[in-house]
Amino acid sequence: MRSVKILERILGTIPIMIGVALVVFIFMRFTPGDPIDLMMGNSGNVSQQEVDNLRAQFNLDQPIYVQLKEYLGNLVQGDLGESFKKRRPVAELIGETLPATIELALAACLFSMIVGIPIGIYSALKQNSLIDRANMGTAFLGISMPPFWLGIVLMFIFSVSLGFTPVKGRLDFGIDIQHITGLYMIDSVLTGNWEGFRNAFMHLLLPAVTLGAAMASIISRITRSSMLEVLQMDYVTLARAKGLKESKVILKHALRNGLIPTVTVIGLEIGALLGGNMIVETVFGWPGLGRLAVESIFNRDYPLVQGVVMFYAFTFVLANLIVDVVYTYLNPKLRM
Amino acid sequence: MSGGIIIVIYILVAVFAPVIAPHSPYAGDLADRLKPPAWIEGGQWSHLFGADEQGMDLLSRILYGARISIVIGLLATAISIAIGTVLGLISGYYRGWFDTVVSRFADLLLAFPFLIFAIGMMAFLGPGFNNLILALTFKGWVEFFRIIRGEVMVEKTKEYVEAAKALGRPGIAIMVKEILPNIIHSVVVLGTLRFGYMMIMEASLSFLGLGIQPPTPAWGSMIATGREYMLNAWWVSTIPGIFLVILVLSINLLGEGLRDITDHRLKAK
Amino acid sequence: MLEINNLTIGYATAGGVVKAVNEVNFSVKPGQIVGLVGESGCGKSTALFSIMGLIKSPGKIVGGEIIYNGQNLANNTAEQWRNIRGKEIAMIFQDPMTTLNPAYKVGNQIREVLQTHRVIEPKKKGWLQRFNLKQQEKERVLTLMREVGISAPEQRYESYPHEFSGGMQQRILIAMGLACNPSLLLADEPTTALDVTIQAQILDLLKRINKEHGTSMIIVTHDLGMAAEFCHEVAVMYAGQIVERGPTDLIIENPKHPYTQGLLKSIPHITNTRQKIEPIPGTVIDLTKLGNECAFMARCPHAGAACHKHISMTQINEEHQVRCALYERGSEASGLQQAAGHL
Amino acid sequence: SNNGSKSTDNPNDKASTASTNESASVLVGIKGPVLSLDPANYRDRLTESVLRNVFDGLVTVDEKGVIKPAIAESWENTTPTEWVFKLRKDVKFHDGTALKAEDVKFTFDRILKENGIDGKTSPRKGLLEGVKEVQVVDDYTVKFVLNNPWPILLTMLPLQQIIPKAYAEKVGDKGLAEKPVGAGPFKLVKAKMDERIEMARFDDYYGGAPKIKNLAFDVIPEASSRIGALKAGEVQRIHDLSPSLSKTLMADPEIDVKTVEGTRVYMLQMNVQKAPFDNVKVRQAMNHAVNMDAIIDKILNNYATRLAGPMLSNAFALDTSLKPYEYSPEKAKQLLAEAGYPKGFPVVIDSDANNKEVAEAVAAQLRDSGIEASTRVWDVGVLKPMLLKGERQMFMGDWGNSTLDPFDFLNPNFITKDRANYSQYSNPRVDELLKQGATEIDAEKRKAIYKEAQQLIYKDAPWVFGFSKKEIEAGVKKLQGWSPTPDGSLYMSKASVSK
Amino acid sequence: MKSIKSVVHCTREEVKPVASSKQPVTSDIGGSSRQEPLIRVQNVKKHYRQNASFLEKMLARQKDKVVYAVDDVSFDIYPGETLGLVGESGCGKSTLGRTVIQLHEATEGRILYRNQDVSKLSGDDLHKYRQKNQIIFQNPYASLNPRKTVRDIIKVALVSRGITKHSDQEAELRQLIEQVGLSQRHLDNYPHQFSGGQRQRIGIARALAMKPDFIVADEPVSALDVSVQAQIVNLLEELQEQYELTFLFVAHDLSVVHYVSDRVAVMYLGQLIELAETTELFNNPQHPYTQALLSSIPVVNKSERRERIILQGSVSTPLEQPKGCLFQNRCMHRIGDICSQERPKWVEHNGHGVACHLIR
Ligand SMILES: Nc1ncnc2c1ncn2[C@@H]1O[C@H](COP(=O)(O)OP(=O)(O)OP(=O)(O)O)[C@@H](O)[C@H]1O
Ligand SMILES: Nc1ncnc2c1ncn2[C@@H]1O[C@H](COP(=O)(O)OP(=O)(O)OP(=O)(O)O)[C@@H](O)[C@H]1O
Ligand SMILES: [Mg+2]
Ligand SMILES: [Mg+2]
Repeated sequence: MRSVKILERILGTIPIMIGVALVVFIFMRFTPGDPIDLMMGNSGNVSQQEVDNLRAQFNLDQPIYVQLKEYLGNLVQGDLGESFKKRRPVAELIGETLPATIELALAACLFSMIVGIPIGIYSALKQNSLIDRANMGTAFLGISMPPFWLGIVLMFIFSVSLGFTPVKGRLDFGIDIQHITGLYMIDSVLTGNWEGFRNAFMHLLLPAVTLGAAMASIISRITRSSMLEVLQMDYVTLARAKGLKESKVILKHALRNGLIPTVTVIGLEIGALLGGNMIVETVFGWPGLGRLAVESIFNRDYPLVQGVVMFYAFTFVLANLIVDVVYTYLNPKLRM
Repeated sequence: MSGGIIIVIYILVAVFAPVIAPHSPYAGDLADRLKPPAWIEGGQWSHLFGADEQGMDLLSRILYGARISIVIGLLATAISIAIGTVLGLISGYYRGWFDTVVSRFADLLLAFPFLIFAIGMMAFLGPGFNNLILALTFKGWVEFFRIIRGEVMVEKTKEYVEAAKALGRPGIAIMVKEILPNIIHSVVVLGTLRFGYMMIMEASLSFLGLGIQPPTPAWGSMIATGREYMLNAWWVSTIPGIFLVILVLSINLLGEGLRDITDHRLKAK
Repeated sequence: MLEINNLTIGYATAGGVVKAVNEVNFSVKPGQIVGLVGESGCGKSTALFSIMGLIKSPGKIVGGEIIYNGQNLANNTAEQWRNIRGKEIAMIFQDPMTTLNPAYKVGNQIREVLQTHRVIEPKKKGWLQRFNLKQQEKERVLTLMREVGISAPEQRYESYPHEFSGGMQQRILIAMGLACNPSLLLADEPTTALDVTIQAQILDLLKRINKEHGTSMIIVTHDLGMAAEFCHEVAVMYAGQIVERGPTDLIIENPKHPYTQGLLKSIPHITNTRQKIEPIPGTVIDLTKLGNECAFMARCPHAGAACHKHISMTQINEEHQVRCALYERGSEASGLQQAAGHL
Repeated sequence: SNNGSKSTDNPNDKASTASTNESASVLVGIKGPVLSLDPANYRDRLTESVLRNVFDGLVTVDEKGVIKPAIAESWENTTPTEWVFKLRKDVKFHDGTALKAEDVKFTFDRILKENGIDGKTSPRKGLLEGVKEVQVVDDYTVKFVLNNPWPILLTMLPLQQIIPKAYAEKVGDKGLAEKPVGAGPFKLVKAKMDERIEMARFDDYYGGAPKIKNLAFDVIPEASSRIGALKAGEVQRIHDLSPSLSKTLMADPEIDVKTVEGTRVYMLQMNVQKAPFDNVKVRQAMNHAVNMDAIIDKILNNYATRLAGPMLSNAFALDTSLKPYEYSPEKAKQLLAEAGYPKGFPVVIDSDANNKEVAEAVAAQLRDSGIEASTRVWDVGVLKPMLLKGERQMFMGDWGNSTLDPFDFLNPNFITKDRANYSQYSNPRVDELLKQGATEIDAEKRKAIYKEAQQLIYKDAPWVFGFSKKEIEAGVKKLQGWSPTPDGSLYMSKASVSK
Repeated sequence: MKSIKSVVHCTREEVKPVASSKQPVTSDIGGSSRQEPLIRVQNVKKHYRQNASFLEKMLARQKDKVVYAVDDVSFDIYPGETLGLVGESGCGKSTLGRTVIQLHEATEGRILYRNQDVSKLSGDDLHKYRQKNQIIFQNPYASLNPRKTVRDIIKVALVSRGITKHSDQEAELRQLIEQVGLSQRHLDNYPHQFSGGQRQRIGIARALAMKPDFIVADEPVSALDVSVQAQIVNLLEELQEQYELTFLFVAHDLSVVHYVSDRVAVMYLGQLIELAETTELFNNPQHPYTQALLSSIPVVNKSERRERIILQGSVSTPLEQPKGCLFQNRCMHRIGDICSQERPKWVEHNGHGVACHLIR
């Protein structure tokens, strides 16, 4: 029964994905700017003949509905097309940049949870204390800073001035990590490459903090308020009345329920995390999907834009699906 | 509530910018380019916060910038709230095909990352103030729609709504006069959060060259362009940054305060 | 076994300190069921929670003592409290729906009590022993569930609270309370959330437990009828104070305090000859506005000058006490006493 | 700090010590991704800058823009439509095979052939517009046959790199793009296009093995981050610096800032079809009203060269007799008054994000002359079509001319309705001249043709003539033997790292 | 209510009540039928349907969930009487009450108001019907809009009745608020400033403002303390006398129901299982469930105590529709297969109706 519900959810994403595909396609075609013209740049010797040839090559001379038909037809077969500018299959380009983006997003997510949840719990336990107020003040600070600004400030403090962390990239030159999942932190552990692990970790640190700062703030606030609510619940009092240690009361009985709203928020914020990372990627020279996305929009590289956005949408939908499953796990009432 | 006081100060500053500002925000003298703030060697008191890359007085631009930034935040949020509320009320109250259509559309929009969507919109519309607002609200309403719709569905089952129905009030009156006042506070709280977020979005779009047009002074674009001078003229980016952070911070604090007040009121007794 | 002397508990609020429990005295003897009756907000729950050491902040014990088996609970360390809670004194809450943790299986929630108090001691430590222990504990839980009248406990062990009806949930809570064979069971309106027929089942169950295990109980309720049928002794509370206290029959048949009298008169009786109910006028006093004088004065038909002072408990007879100026020895308000005579 | 380079291990060592570190690794910070590793399958300057370390062409161009021999040791223009190139005999590809005429022919055929690469036409075909075919004369001689006289063949040839025929046929187009083999100074080791391109010294390089062992290009899009990385010692060379930042970098004793004359012209284009710019006096007034020197001085920190007319200061056929319009607000006002705009007029200066700063400065100056100027920054994709349709007023733009030949600069910009003619300029005589210049091979005659065109354009003033920016690059002091080139190449074959 | 009625009880044959102008309920044998019922509930069903999705049907063989909240219920309500409605939580009392005043439509069946089918009403007619038929809710905290002052809350009713002139409104407001035992200064307060009992009074004032002749009181005193409960019950009683109101009084507290009702209906899982005159029902309950219910009431006086019947088994849900009697799994008087095979029919003797196989 539960699996049916999940299956239903999965199937329910299909119309959304189709909708996304259509919207992006049409949107891009009506966006001013000509991909060929942009591709040829502001210089050199390009004849009209050449431009026409290129246009024909990419099917851009066809009426829109023909293009759409072809696009959807290819899509159904799992073919995302080929980038105009990079002349490589979109799927391949996404596949190359994806691990970096996922690693960054996961790290940011992890960071925000590791920081946000304990702070939220602690603040709830010490409601209205000085520490609580300080925590919440800091939390607000986190969502009040434009990420690129935070990133540059952090970089100049920790990397350039103090030399704690590297400025850019995912790995130092000369350090190699065998490619298994593409997530360096995981690959290095799998291959026992501790030098690589350390190096990858140092590189990941600042971008993850920059990207996760806002989410950490949100998580700490949500956790705080839901913990405050849960701590008032009868079952928490009952847990105390059973003679349980306070730590167990909080961690086992309160937290399990208090985390439910947090999980929901994480699900929603993952979209923001994925969508916001292009800025952090640009600042920290992180070779991810976000940069690819922006580049492709600026270049009007239709197939690439379509592919990347479809992919974003897919990840978002997937993340929410996972959240739903976690949610049912946390909240047995939803299990039926 | 200190948030509220700061916001009032900001608004006053914005309104009286022409009176307070020592210089025109548009007049730059290249001789003053990247002049440091007064308290730093090489600075002078006529340019308290120094000057930007065009030699324009940073203080004056910050003062005028308050107008643009606040207006962007306010307008983008207000329009989002308005659309979200109207659609959310109708969807949540009547359900049916209208709800299905709007909800599906909302789901669709939700699947796009906000920034990517805004970039796409800006590419589609071209830059400019109006287009920026349009790009921000085109997706911004969805969140408000979702909470309003959810809350209407909860409130709808409450007895006071049934009582109103029993008194023969029409649907519109029930939505607007009975339900709305009871759910608007959560919108306001979310609204304050979004208010700040919208300004940060403008900054992020400026980072990519799609924000407010120069020489119009908006904080977001000031921070974004100023980052190029982070090494040799940190103030160009940092000082507007501090102003933006303080504003967003106080708006969030205000939101939190509002939440406390509204919660309190309902919980009393 | 439990003695409460002059217990006063205050909540610090914006409007001043609310004395939710005010100079409360009562005691519970082994095997006795004591009822705590009163209107909403009069401090019944607070009094009960103080026995468990579970008053929520901003609540604080301001004065008095709680003596359990000769030991003042107020001096307990956190460790000592934990040993008492659930093991010596157990508690059943008003609303079973919100009292069970929705996230865990009910069986495990009961077993947790056994685990915490190491009711079953493992002989050796080890993986197998621990597994064994778990099995033993599970057995005990199943026995408990059977005892409180849950059919097919093996299946129910694996269920989540929301899969249970209110009555069943309340039984689980009772099983949880009984897990360590406590000598005192506190029940905060244990049947308010339930239907009458189910309430009857639960009360029946509690009565049986009282008889079979000799468990003492304090039952908080606002239903005088329930107290009358169920309790050996009743304490009537009004605005944080116990206004009358004594054996149930005595109080029902011969109530002394005007509030108790009013309460009895506002309950409709199911008789063929119709008795008109007479409500007590007015509403319960706001506890923040509580002064030194009698809290019931404003609603009392006999209120007089004598009520404007601190009033202490008066012994009517050995078992029956009342807190009212009407009965105070040496009260100058003889007129009032006369009025009392009419009652 | 913890960079992979061994070069900075010992900072006490002065750069002056002649000894070099033969096993040094050098990282170069670049601003964008590399699009392709197949030298025939991209159209992107940055990609070319990087790939030229792996591949060599028949000829190359030096810092001053002079064509120099590379794989071809000499050449001859036998007839107006035929060029013969003699190849060096000691050139080896990275896979050890010798480079022969077959390879050259193969390389060019692949580009010239329709659908020649994996079913698609090479985007570099347009750069060989005049070439009809390439013939093998003998193992070390090739002949280029042109469609008609094409004077810029030599300047276009550095843009094409030679690949080994045998290898390419063996691994196919895909294989070549994944693991390319060239005849350049470095072998490609590994490439993540959006992240890092790694290369290693090619010991058999015909020009002498490079002095550094490993070379890598790291993608760092954000300018501040590139500088951060250089300062932190994570990279040894960076490019595309803004003038204001280079000043700060120059103060750093560990860092060298180097510049070279750029090949990009920056100008303000006015829409001559629309009022008020349909009046030549107004356009001239604009030229007087903008203080280009001040902009160059203040905003560009003098990292720019003022241009009197439309062309680069070192371009072929530059008319040196033209002098920049003098900065004179009075003259401007007078001309405006004559043109019927004594009170000025409102104007919006469009630009893309890159030229925003200059556009703003120009606007500020115009405001001083009573013209209500404001700026508007656009996404290029949106702006270009509007410009071409003549829907805008004034555009702060730029146009690259890395060949230094007027053909691929004046022609697209000034021929009526040509692809970069954003000012909608149309002068039949100029059209005629430019078309002639495109096919005239006599250098002197071409010079004369283009000079006349320049004078006409100067007088018509469809642009506010601007400047060319210097290319500014920076590197650590220890890194020697590198210099920025006008075409932006990131050559590292002569680079060395001192111990 | 009973104040009058009790007179009727004591002196059943002789006395016609003079205290009120209301039509006496002549409740001699079959007497109720002689009078025109104010409201007739005829075979009313209200089912809540939760459709299983296509996939659930296909893969999990799940069926549509139907909650039989009210299932085939018929009874009449006579003018001026109070019909008590009792039953377990979730048995459909509120649903029935709300269906009667058309807060939602019945799935099946008819509701006649003064012999007019109200389920077909719309527009003005529905509006008129609503005006005459009001409801008082159980939860005094949820039934008043927390964002409105008392004045605004009641004014809505007045406007709905067509009173728009300010002075008229004020006059009526004053009268109403005093009638329910509050004073004018309360008009400008918000609901959260009142106690539960006071709120319930406001709810009553709101209902009265419509000048109804029929009121569904859906557990109006369940949330209140005993002492306040008595105040509200007495208030309702006075108002009934004054305005000739007819009540459908839903409650789970049997002593209150006994006190206020002329007749009492007992529901079980959406069905009506017994209906009789109050004294008759309390003295002579026929249905085993009613018997158990009555025996379970805790009472103060020993004399009123009955032999307690403790039901076994647990309550089923209105989701299930077993064949046969709905009470079969808890019944202590099962008489055999018929209980699990056949739905008991409604049998009525002397105005005492029952649905049980024991009774024929
Ligand atoms: N956390 C608190 N802060 C302030 N006052 C409180 C708090 N908890 C309880 N009180 C006050 O203490 C008094 C007694 O509360 P308590 O819960 O003990 O009453 P009760 O008799 O159990 O009521 P009920 O029948 O409604 O459960 C009430 O007036 C209440 O307002
Ligand atoms: N809107 C609805 N959708 C689905 N089921 C409903 C809905 N409203 C009520 N029900 C179900 O119908 C049944 C009858 O509900 P109703 O509220 O009428 O019972 P009740 O007798 O008034 O109970 P209580 O004593 O708890 O107020 C319940 O099982 C309830 O869960
Ligand atoms: Mg309580
Ligand atoms: Mg109900």
